[in-house]
Amino acid sequence: MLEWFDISKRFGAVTALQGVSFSIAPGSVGGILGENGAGKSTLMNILFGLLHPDAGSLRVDGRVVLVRSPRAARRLGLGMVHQNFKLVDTLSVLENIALAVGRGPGLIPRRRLRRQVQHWTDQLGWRLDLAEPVGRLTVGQQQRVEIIKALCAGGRWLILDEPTAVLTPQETENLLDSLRALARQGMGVIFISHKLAEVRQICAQVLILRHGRTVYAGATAGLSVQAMAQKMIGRSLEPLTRAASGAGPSPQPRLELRAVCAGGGRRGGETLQRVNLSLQAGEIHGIAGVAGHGQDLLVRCLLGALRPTSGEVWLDPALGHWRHRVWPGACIPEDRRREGLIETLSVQSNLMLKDYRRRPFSVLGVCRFARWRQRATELVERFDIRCRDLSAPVGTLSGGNQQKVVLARELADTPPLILAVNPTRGLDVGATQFVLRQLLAARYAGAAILLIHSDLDELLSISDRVSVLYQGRLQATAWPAASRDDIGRLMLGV
Amino acid sequence: MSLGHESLAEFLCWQTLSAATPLMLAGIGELVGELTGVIDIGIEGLMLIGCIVAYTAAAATGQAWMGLGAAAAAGMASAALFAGVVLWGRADQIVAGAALNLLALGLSATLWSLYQNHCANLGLSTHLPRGAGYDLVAVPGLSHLPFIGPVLFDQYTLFYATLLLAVGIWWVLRFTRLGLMIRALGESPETCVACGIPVRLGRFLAALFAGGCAGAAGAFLSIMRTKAFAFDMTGGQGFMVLALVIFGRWAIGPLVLGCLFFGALNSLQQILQTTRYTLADPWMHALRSVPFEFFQMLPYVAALAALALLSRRHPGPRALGQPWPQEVA
Amino acid sequence: MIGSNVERQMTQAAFRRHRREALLLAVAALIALVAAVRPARATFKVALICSGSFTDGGWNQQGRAAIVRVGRQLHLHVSAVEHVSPVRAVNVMRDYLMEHYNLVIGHGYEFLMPAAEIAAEGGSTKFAVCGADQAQPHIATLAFDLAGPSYQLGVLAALLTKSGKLGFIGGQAIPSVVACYRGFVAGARSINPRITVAQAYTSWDQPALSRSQAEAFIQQGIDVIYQNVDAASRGVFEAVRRADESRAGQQSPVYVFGSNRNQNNNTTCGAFTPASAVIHMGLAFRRLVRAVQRGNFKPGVVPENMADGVCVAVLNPRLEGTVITAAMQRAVAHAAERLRNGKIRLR
Amino acid sequence: MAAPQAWFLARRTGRGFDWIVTLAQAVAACALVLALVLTGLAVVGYSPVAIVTRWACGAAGGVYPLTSSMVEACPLLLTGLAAGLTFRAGVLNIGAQGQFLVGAVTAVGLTTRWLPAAAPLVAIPLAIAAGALAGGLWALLASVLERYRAVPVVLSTILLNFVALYLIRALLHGPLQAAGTAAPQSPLIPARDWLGVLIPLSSFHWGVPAAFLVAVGFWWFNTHTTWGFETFAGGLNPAAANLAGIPVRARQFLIMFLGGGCAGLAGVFQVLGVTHFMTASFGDYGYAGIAVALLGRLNPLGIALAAIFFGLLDVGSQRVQESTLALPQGVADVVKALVILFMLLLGAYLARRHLQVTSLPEAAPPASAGAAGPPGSGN
Repeated sequence: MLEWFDISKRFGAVTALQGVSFSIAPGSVGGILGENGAGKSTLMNILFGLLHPDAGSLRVDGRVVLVRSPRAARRLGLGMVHQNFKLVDTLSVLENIALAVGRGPGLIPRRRLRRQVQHWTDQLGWRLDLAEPVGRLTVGQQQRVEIIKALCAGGRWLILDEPTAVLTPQETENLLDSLRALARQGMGVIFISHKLAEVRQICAQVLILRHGRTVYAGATAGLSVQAMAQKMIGRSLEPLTRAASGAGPSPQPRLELRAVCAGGGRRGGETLQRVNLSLQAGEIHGIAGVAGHGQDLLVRCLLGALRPTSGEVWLDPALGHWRHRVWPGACIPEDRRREGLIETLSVQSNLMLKDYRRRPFSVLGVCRFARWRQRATELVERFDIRCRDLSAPVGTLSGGNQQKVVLARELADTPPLILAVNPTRGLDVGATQFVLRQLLAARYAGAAILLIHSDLDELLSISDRVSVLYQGRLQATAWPAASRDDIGRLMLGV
Repeated sequence: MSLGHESLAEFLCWQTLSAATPLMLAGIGELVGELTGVIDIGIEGLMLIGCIVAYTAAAATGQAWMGLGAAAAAGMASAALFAGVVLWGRADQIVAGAALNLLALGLSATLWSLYQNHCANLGLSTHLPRGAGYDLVAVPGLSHLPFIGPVLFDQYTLFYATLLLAVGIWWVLRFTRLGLMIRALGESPETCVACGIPVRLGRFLAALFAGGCAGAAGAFLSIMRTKAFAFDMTGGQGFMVLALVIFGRWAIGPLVLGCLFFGALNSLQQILQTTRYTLADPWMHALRSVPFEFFQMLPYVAALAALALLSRRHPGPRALGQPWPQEVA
Repeated sequence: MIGSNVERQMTQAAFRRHRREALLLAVAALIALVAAVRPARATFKVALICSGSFTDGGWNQQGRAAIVRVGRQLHLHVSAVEHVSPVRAVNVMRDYLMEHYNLVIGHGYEFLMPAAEIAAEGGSTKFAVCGADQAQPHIATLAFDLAGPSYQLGVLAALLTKSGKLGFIGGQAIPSVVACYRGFVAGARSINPRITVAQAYTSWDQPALSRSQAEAFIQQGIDVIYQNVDAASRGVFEAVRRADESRAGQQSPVYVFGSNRNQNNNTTCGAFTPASAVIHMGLAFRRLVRAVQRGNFKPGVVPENMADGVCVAVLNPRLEGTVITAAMQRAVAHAAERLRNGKIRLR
Repeated sequence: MAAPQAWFLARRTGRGFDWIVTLAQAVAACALVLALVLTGLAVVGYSPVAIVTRWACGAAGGVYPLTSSMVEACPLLLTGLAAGLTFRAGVLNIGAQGQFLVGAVTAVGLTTRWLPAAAPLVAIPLAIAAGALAGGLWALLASVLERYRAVPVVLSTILLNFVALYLIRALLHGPLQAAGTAAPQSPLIPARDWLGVLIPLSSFHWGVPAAFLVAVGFWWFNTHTTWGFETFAGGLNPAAANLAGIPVRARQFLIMFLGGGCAGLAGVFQVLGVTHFMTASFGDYGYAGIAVALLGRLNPLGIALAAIFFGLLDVGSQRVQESTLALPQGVADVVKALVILFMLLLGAYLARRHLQVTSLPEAAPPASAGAAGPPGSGN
């Protein structure tokens, strides 16, 4: 039995957790639900010994324990699968496992580890290439490495933090099956998520947190998804709908990819093979697919960072002519911290990162900061960006607000062409809704939007058309009416 | 022939190994430091401190090992100062490293002049006493092997130590969990925390190791190879070490090769400068009209050319130079 | 960076509060400092400016020791500065000019132009420069011409060598070093016109480089090395010592010559240092100071060579009779004789 | 090497230049270092009072010492700009020394060999432009090597420094050598081509104020022009800047050229304004410039202050040496290094204290979507 009682934690004036209790039995799956900032991660960090609670206690098998460090947590049999994987990209799978599992500085017991890993992968029916550097694995495979790591360390309680955020439906199914299998073998699994359906599907018990307080703790059985959502965000969620009216796609394409091939250099890796794609004004064209099947190349081709080996990118001449290395539209990049924003630069500068060279924000290469301020203030209001002031470094903002800064910069002037890559990654429900609504609004304003997204549900909910990218080929273009499972199958190439 | 070397090739190899020893030694230390995420551009200064401390300690005590030990200790102490400022004081590593260089330059010059004054006042010689420096050590048995013997097994003790260290560090990085820890520290400190590895302590120890190596490399220059100290006697070798670590793409094999390559280039230009007078070859004779500055330039130009031909982008350890824990801004 | 706003406000407040006190304190400190400067005394003041380090065991260290010694003998006020790059030399010389030094000696060829420039600004200060080979108006150029002694060393080297190959290592190709090389070659050729003299340049302060250069020489069969590299000379000595120890009498030994200072008694390989070309800087400085004091300072090139006894070849007395045979001594003495009475003209 | 662009600038990027704070830190650091060094010297047997008075008077006790210090600060400022501007753009240019030498030798070559007969009105501007251009092109060489041959700039600039050193030595020993001497030095530049001296009987040439104007110009460039904004953004995060349409590579080329030009200009000013000829050993202002840039926090105005500080220190220590105190010249370097170290520590300490004070309210999750997690929560 893994139990915790009345855990409280404060950071200065902020209460992160207040009297949270829960328990989980071996052989069962428990869920923890909550929005970003609800205290889930704080709770997990406390369990894992990275933080120490101000009050409350933890009991493992009836014994009160003090978890001082991750190492102590591991000794107690707590295995953690973090949302941001704790893996070293340059090390191989086996080395990563050895780093986490082993003790002392000595030789790596390769054979023993290999046997151990073999044992668990056999149990779960997985296949892992132990010599492959982790950085080359897909996200799903990396997650498996994380789980194996926890199991090899002798974990009896497996804690997974938002494990399905980056997985395809089929991968998610596989994971949930594996977790059930693990539970059947007597492991206790804690499943942290804000995806309500999954929690309902797999968890017998659930703990719902809001602003660090317990909202609900008990069985999932009697709880509907709507009830869960209401408890979690404190209000009911409006369903996201596409208005029936609106301009709708126009037949005239704005952008076309004609038999574009790219990638596949000396070192292999991803390729794009004869991709044909058209994008029309007033539509959202969704690209589904498991990460690593050519999305990256597609994005880089479009942005002009990569010259296609053959084929051409055609652009509506009205939007200006396609020059190498310049994407004429807006772009919401996948990794906003690395590509979307300059974290140490102020909110104002980040908001102006594209417009600064236009009149009236600069004249003959001289910046007019008064205009910048004016513009930034306006955007902050319009997009409801919460920041201390315009000169605060954008890195100090929360993830949702950071994404709003990107959106405000890219979407403010209703661009004719938008490329969005995983725009809701790492955001909670409310922020996700905001982003999707903004994309829809742009669509109604007549933008042509290419949405490359790994969350199939969200993709289907707002796209007009969906294509699937599998091993560098654009499989089929389906209408969202096509069943979710069909698209999922296409994503896996079956 | 005259030095006991049968051929020019043999001599070139011997001298390359000998002259590249300090580069390799300091390079290995710096490599380990950078793998854990600490970039110490003060390596030149650490070497210089090693030079002066080794010389004065050896001269004062008359014991060579005292000089070597003191140099390593002084290197470690200076590195500890640097690491303290950088790891716990969260100062910028490049700035702190540059300051360390300046500090070492000033401090070694000051110490040397104080030491000379001291000797002058007491009427002592500033020369290193006979037993206070290291000599070449021929490995019994092995040194008589043809070619390999005089090249590999007639070197300074620190050369053998460096060789062992290189192999040892390679082995550690490849086969032990310590190696994994070192690489993880520079690549992903978050992972280290999750694995219960103390990030700052790990980096501190690595920086100390780098300091010790650099100090010993300095000792090699002053009490082994030359038995002398001179103002700024490292002459930019520390900066070359930094360059070579990048050149070797943070791997020990290429690093050692790079050091040997650079050392060989220098030997080669000096041999060329000589043979243009001593060999009665028309080509060599023609070389006499080339100004000697171009020979001195040769290693650097050749290194640039090699880089231009061989270089491929390598990002290096991901957390290199970044403070830990990271601040929000 | 987050805190910079607060930080700025706090500091600004602190500044406002203590501004007046700080200002007063600063003014007081300035006054105290100015008052503390002592008035200059009316002794004869001489300055020596060096571009290298006083601890280089050669040119610069020797120059400073010489001027300090002369200063003590003649009761002068002596000032000596090291690490003055030629870029900064103008400033330093003007400092001395403004402090009414009687004599300023630039210790190196690179000070000739700056000295000429400052001397042209007027003032009673006399300027001299060592180691240059040109005349400049108002400047006494102490040439410190080692060509003669080097000629003698060349004679000795040609008699010592078994392989017929000699080597010369210099720190940089500057006049005083180039003169050494030329003299050395001329001397050696006077004995054996077909003799080979290799030359190479390394650096003044990198003994490791000099050592590897010397090793390259020895490997090529060169068995007499003449070096002029000051602080780096010990690298050459170390190479020679190692060569001779490994030869252990089985092969003919390798010899090395010293320069600038008498390096015959160096502890590294003194037994293989038959001779040095020595500059008695003290003599020249003393004569110069005397000239200025008596008012007969004359600008122009002062040869300062063998004839003046400033630049001489010194044989190692411990090796006389063994390594340096009587015939060699005679040949060296003969060369000196011919140099002195102008039978041989170098350059 | 992609890493430096991120790691190098990540921590020195406040909004604007909090100069009061920095100045206060500098003063505190200087006081601490002074106390430390003087104690050390007293222990070794020097008189601290005599040294301090001599030092201060020698560096700033009157018009002439002050002009000396400023003349000394001039090349430091320009080479500091060379390092600072490029660092700020994310390019680790260690090559100011080489660029400095190349600039100087170009000016010497022009004025003594290639257009000795030109009127000064032509020759001086031409020499300045050519020297700056040469420095800039020498710097661009490193950029080109990085762009087309993937040679990291840190590496190539280190190597190019050595190449430049031996190259100018070869030139001064060959085609540029003065007639009638064995010395590796150029002939004297004709007096009409010298930079005019503003204060009689000093070396205070008009290049000194010009250098400060250049610094102000670059400050304005950095803070008020779109190109300045672009280089800064590109230095902080090249990926994001590229995506936003900033031509990062082109700006890096530009700034490398400008930086190299500054270093070249330093060389030109030194030969035309101070030495009026060139020898094989021509100072190491390029290396010192790196320390100046770092102390000045990569801000042109900060670099100007740091250069003045270094100039005062150098000239002061020179004057201490000129007196009979016989203080080793190395002490000045020790003082500089310690000041930098102490400033680093003080800065880091202050930053951390205020981070603790101010970061918490920020983290308070308002009842909004996507509020930040508490610090350390790993979100």
